[in-house]
Amino acid sequence: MSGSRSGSLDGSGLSARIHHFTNESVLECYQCGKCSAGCPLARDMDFPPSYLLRMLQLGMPVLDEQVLASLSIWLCLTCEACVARCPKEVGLPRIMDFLRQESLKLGKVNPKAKEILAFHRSFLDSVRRTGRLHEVGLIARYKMRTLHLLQDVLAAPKMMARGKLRLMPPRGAGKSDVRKIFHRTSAADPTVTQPLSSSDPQRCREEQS
Amino acid sequence: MARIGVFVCHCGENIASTVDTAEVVCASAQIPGVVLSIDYKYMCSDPGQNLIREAIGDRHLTGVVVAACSPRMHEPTFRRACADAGLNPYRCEMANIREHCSWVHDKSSDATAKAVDLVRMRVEKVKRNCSLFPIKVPVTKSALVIGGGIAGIQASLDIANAGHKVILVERDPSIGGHMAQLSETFPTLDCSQCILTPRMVEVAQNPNITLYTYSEVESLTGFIGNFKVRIRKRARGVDEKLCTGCGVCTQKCTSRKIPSEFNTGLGHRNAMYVPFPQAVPNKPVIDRSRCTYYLKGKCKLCEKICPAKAVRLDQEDQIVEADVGAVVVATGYDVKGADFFPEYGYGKFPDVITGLQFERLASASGPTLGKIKRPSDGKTPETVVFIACAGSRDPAKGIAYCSKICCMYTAKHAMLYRHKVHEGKAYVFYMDIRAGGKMYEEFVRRAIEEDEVRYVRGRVSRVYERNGILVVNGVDTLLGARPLEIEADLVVLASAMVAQKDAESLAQKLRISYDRDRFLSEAHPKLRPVEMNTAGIFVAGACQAPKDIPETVAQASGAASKVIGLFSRDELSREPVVARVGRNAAPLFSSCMGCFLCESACPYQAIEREEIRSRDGSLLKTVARVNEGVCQGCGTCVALCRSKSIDLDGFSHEQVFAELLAV
Amino acid sequence: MRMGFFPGCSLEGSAREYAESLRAIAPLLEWELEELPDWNCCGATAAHCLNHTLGLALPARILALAESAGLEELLVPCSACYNRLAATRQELQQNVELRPKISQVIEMELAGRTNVVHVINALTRAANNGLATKLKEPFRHKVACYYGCYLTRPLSTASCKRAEDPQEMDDVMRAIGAEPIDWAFKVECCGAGLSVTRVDLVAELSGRIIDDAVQRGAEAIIVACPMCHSNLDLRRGAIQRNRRRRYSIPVLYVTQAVGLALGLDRQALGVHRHFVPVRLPEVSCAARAALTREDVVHGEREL
Amino acid sequence: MPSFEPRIIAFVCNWCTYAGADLTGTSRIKYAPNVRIVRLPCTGRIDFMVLLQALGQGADGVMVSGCHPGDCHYTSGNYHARRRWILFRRLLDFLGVDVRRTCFSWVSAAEGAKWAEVVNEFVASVRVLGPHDDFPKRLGNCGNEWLLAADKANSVGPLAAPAMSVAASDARKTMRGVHSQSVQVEP
Repeated sequence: MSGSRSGSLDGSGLSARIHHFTNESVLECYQCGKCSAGCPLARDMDFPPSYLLRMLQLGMPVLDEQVLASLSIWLCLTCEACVARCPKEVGLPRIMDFLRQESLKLGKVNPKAKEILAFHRSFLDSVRRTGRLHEVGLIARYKMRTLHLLQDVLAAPKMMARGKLRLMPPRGAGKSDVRKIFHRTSAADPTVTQPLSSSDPQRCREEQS
Repeated sequence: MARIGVFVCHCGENIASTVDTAEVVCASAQIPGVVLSIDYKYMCSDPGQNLIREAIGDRHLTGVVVAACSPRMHEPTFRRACADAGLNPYRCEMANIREHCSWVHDKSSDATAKAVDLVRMRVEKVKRNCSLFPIKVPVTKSALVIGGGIAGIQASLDIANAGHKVILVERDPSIGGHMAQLSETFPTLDCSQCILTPRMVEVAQNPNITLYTYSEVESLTGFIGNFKVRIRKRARGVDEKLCTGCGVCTQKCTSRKIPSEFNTGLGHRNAMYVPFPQAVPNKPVIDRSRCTYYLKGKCKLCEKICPAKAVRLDQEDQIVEADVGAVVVATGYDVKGADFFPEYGYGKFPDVITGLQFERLASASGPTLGKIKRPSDGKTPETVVFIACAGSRDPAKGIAYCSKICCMYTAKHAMLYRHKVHEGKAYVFYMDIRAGGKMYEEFVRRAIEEDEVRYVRGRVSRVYERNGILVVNGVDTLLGARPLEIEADLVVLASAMVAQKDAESLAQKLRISYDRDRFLSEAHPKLRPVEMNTAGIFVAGACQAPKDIPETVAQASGAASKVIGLFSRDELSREPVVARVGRNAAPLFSSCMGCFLCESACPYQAIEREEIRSRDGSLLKTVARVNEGVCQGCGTCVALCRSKSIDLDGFSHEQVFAELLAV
Repeated sequence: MRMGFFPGCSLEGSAREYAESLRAIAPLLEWELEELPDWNCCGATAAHCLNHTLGLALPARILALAESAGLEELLVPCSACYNRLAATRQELQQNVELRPKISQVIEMELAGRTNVVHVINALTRAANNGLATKLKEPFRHKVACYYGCYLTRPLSTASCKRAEDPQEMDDVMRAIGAEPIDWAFKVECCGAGLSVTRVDLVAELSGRIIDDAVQRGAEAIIVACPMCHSNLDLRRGAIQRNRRRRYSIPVLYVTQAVGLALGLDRQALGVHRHFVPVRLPEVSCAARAALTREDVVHGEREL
Repeated sequence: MPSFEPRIIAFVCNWCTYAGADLTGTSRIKYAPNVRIVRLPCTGRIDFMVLLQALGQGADGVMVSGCHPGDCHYTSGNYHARRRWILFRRLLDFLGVDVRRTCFSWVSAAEGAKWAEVVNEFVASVRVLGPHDDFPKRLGNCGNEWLLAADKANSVGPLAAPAMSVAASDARKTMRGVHSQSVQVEP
């Protein structure tokens, strides 16, 4: 898989791991900034996409740390606007995916990304339990995780009225299979889905120590 | 009987310290056919060479082997020495016992043994060398220049002024090329037409130059010094001799409002037109694809009103043939449109234009007479955004290479805009500024510091329209890649420089090679920058790679001087190392059975087809023949030939085998 | 024609009107929808964000199910689901080492025989085979077709080509008599995944979209993705607060628009479920101009 | 068998590898003295016959080396060589010759060190293979015939041996004929 792309990306640095797992070479980026220019969230990111790539290019441990602890990687919506317009076709979305997983594994998740991570986890919890997403369950779990108990409470009745809230979790979906899938895949890294109790970033850090 | 002399050189200590030269001398003396074998401290020195000269005289040598350094070093020296003494230089060979022996091995019997082997191989080869004589080919002292842009103009003038005939072929109705379209030129900002048009007139007036405009090269055959060219003179619809260029027809022409190529679609022309006022020749052409007469069969107004009665609606294409000794290819470049960039909205928004279009807007002779007005509503833009690298350095959508001139012309555009619209704001989005060249960097700095052009380092992601205003989504990577949104009235894309659409077909016509971007490739990227790998064909200007005007002109003069150098001799003499096809007595005539594998293999198209006919003229067989004027002596055909009918002088089968058997 | 049908989770909840309208128009378009038995969630953004393998395994199971059901095509209404399924299919096709690994995780074989088809593509097909002749009440309105990210990107798997200015949905709209406008935010992101977690950002991103559509005189925004819909419709309040402006422009699923044109009843199409009430002007002037005589005649014949 | 020293014949092109080998010399890089270089204008000039002859007369290894792809002085000779080489190895294999006795490499005029490397490695590997004796018996000595016929034609020195078909030797003779005619074009 690796080696097919340019750049001396051997070694243990973050960019090397990116190359190994995604086959994307950060060295191919020549910093034109087109991705940052087109990224819908660049304004709200701590490091806009091209800036992030630059940090990776230098391959300094300090910068790698900052990348993994950045909010950007969690804000990224994988809308793919960047790669669609990138003159060098650097696969940023794949890189972002990898960085998120890496940041999670190493317990570097940016505190500001707490909600986003919590949402992703609640989502997966819900899917693991019922095989399909149960929106009500998802929101409930999410609120538990983040304690944003009052968010959207006003929306709920409206949705109810429009028959958009489905209280009962879906039945009969291939629960067991999905459970197995979760089991096998998260065996690879246990940090992916966790019981409700844990509030995330801290927990990860503990796991590390 | 072969009488070979072997001359072993010590090269001071260089050889003698590792190789036992005395031993080599003795051993060589034993080789059958060797009548003389001596050594000397410095063979290449005068006394050394004299040894050889005398030996040739006294011992009637038929071949000489000098065991010394690399033939790449002193072969010419020793061959000259032999020639002086009346021995055909190609009967002298060198055994490389320095670079390939004494310098790479330690002093040992092995080294000496190797030296002896090398000598023996040479001796066996040289026994079979035969006298070769430089190949002489005549030279037609007339040059063909393809393309009438600044490169072609410069080359033609240089050659013509050196007193040689030139045929200049231009595809468009007028010479001048892209340079005629430009407004001012960087870094001096002198008006392009002011410096170009005098040259164009010179071309028209120079008695040595025959100018064919609205014409194309149909085919080119032959070889260096002896090309034959067929030129298609497309029907102008006008008798150039009679036409006075009064221009009545062009004004009265009824098929109007045709987007003008010269004004990059920003202006209009009629079907009967002269591309631009300073055109050379200043004679109109009829665009038959648009002319009412050719479309509907009636009108003929031009014919009626022409005071000189010069209009010829029934005129047909002519084929002109000519002999030329050299060819200069100066077909120039094409501008890559920007429509492959949907995110920049070129072609969708009228106010997103290419660099060349901006040149026309800025040009005093342009559709707006030099006033910067935007195409959509003719309003003077208050904010202009220039986007560099719009196509260049973009392997994904555009082209991978750098177009080289965009940095400079973008700076120039921004500068011109600021000069013409004082209160206007100019932004330039760039990735790098490549301003290598005399006064180039200074020029860019001037744009930034004095004309206050706002350079933003970053690429634009997209351009869209918000109630009538263009919104440019850019970024400033120097501000931590912060996105910028700029509202612009006009967006100028620094469009890339690409090879002409038909570059490939031309290259195939001329049998010259081109690279993956369809630019013509020179014979050597550093040492032979104006020669093509086909002898006698030279290249000038942007058809070889993106270039600015100074470089183009320099290369054009370079090509011209090469041509003049070629014409300075009445005949060419070439190394006689060429392939040739064996011929036999009837009824075989030749062992060649005409499979023409060689033809497909030859990189120089040196293989011709020769018909062997009986007395009554009936065709007996078609065999290959090597054109020794074209052959470069690589020998690929020799190795490929099934019947072993082709052999290579200087490296013939027998020579190679002899060498081999001597190991 | 027989088609496998993968609704996706949100069509069972917040986007049920999408499902309802799709099911409603299917018979009229001669689609036999065969819901995938025992389907599971595709994992959406969450899965591939947190765990690459999981992000592949979940869609892979769906594809495998479709395959074992012997389906040639799997119809997917949700753009996000489509994106995941198509992407997974491609990655498994390209990366040979991965395939055994995944099929071992999902305990099913996977050859990638089933094609993933987005509703838009199915509708474009219909539009090309005389959808126009089936119209009862041509949908004569100025509409802004909103494609968002997943219909047009990534380019390799996108269901709509011409990433910067896709036309598929516009063609469908033209086919039902609507007048799609040319606008600037067709393919800009609505904030998708952040719908719950960062309402502020969603309001900002979706705000730009709605604003441009309104500026250019659209009477309705047409979408083909539950996430886009909830961001433009459910989050309208937040958007209005963010931009300090009221927007009454309704957001319709493409299937609903088609349904209305086919003369189906609003209830059946779940139009009443939107947060922003769907009030469309009688027949927009622009469109009336476009209304030609034979259209009327043709309309009568239909009735 | 450490005592065994292989005899290796190298066919190199004049423009890259020969010059490269010169550079090895000028930069005084030492390498095994087992190689005898035959200089040709281009690797494109090398045909099977020559290589077979080399092996046929008992060379323990044969090397072919020329310009890197794209650098050929004659633009494409080395590509022809490469294509033919692939076939040639098949042929050798078919003839029962160990293809490890052959070596094809690109050595540019600037790669003096590389030439030394290539030679040393090849010599070492052939040394391991041991002497190459069975094949010559089987192939016989095709080259001789070429030569002798030709020599007969041109009455070049000794090396007496069986003559070959007259036709071919005629070919040579008449070839010379044409040859000398066409060269007498001095003013």
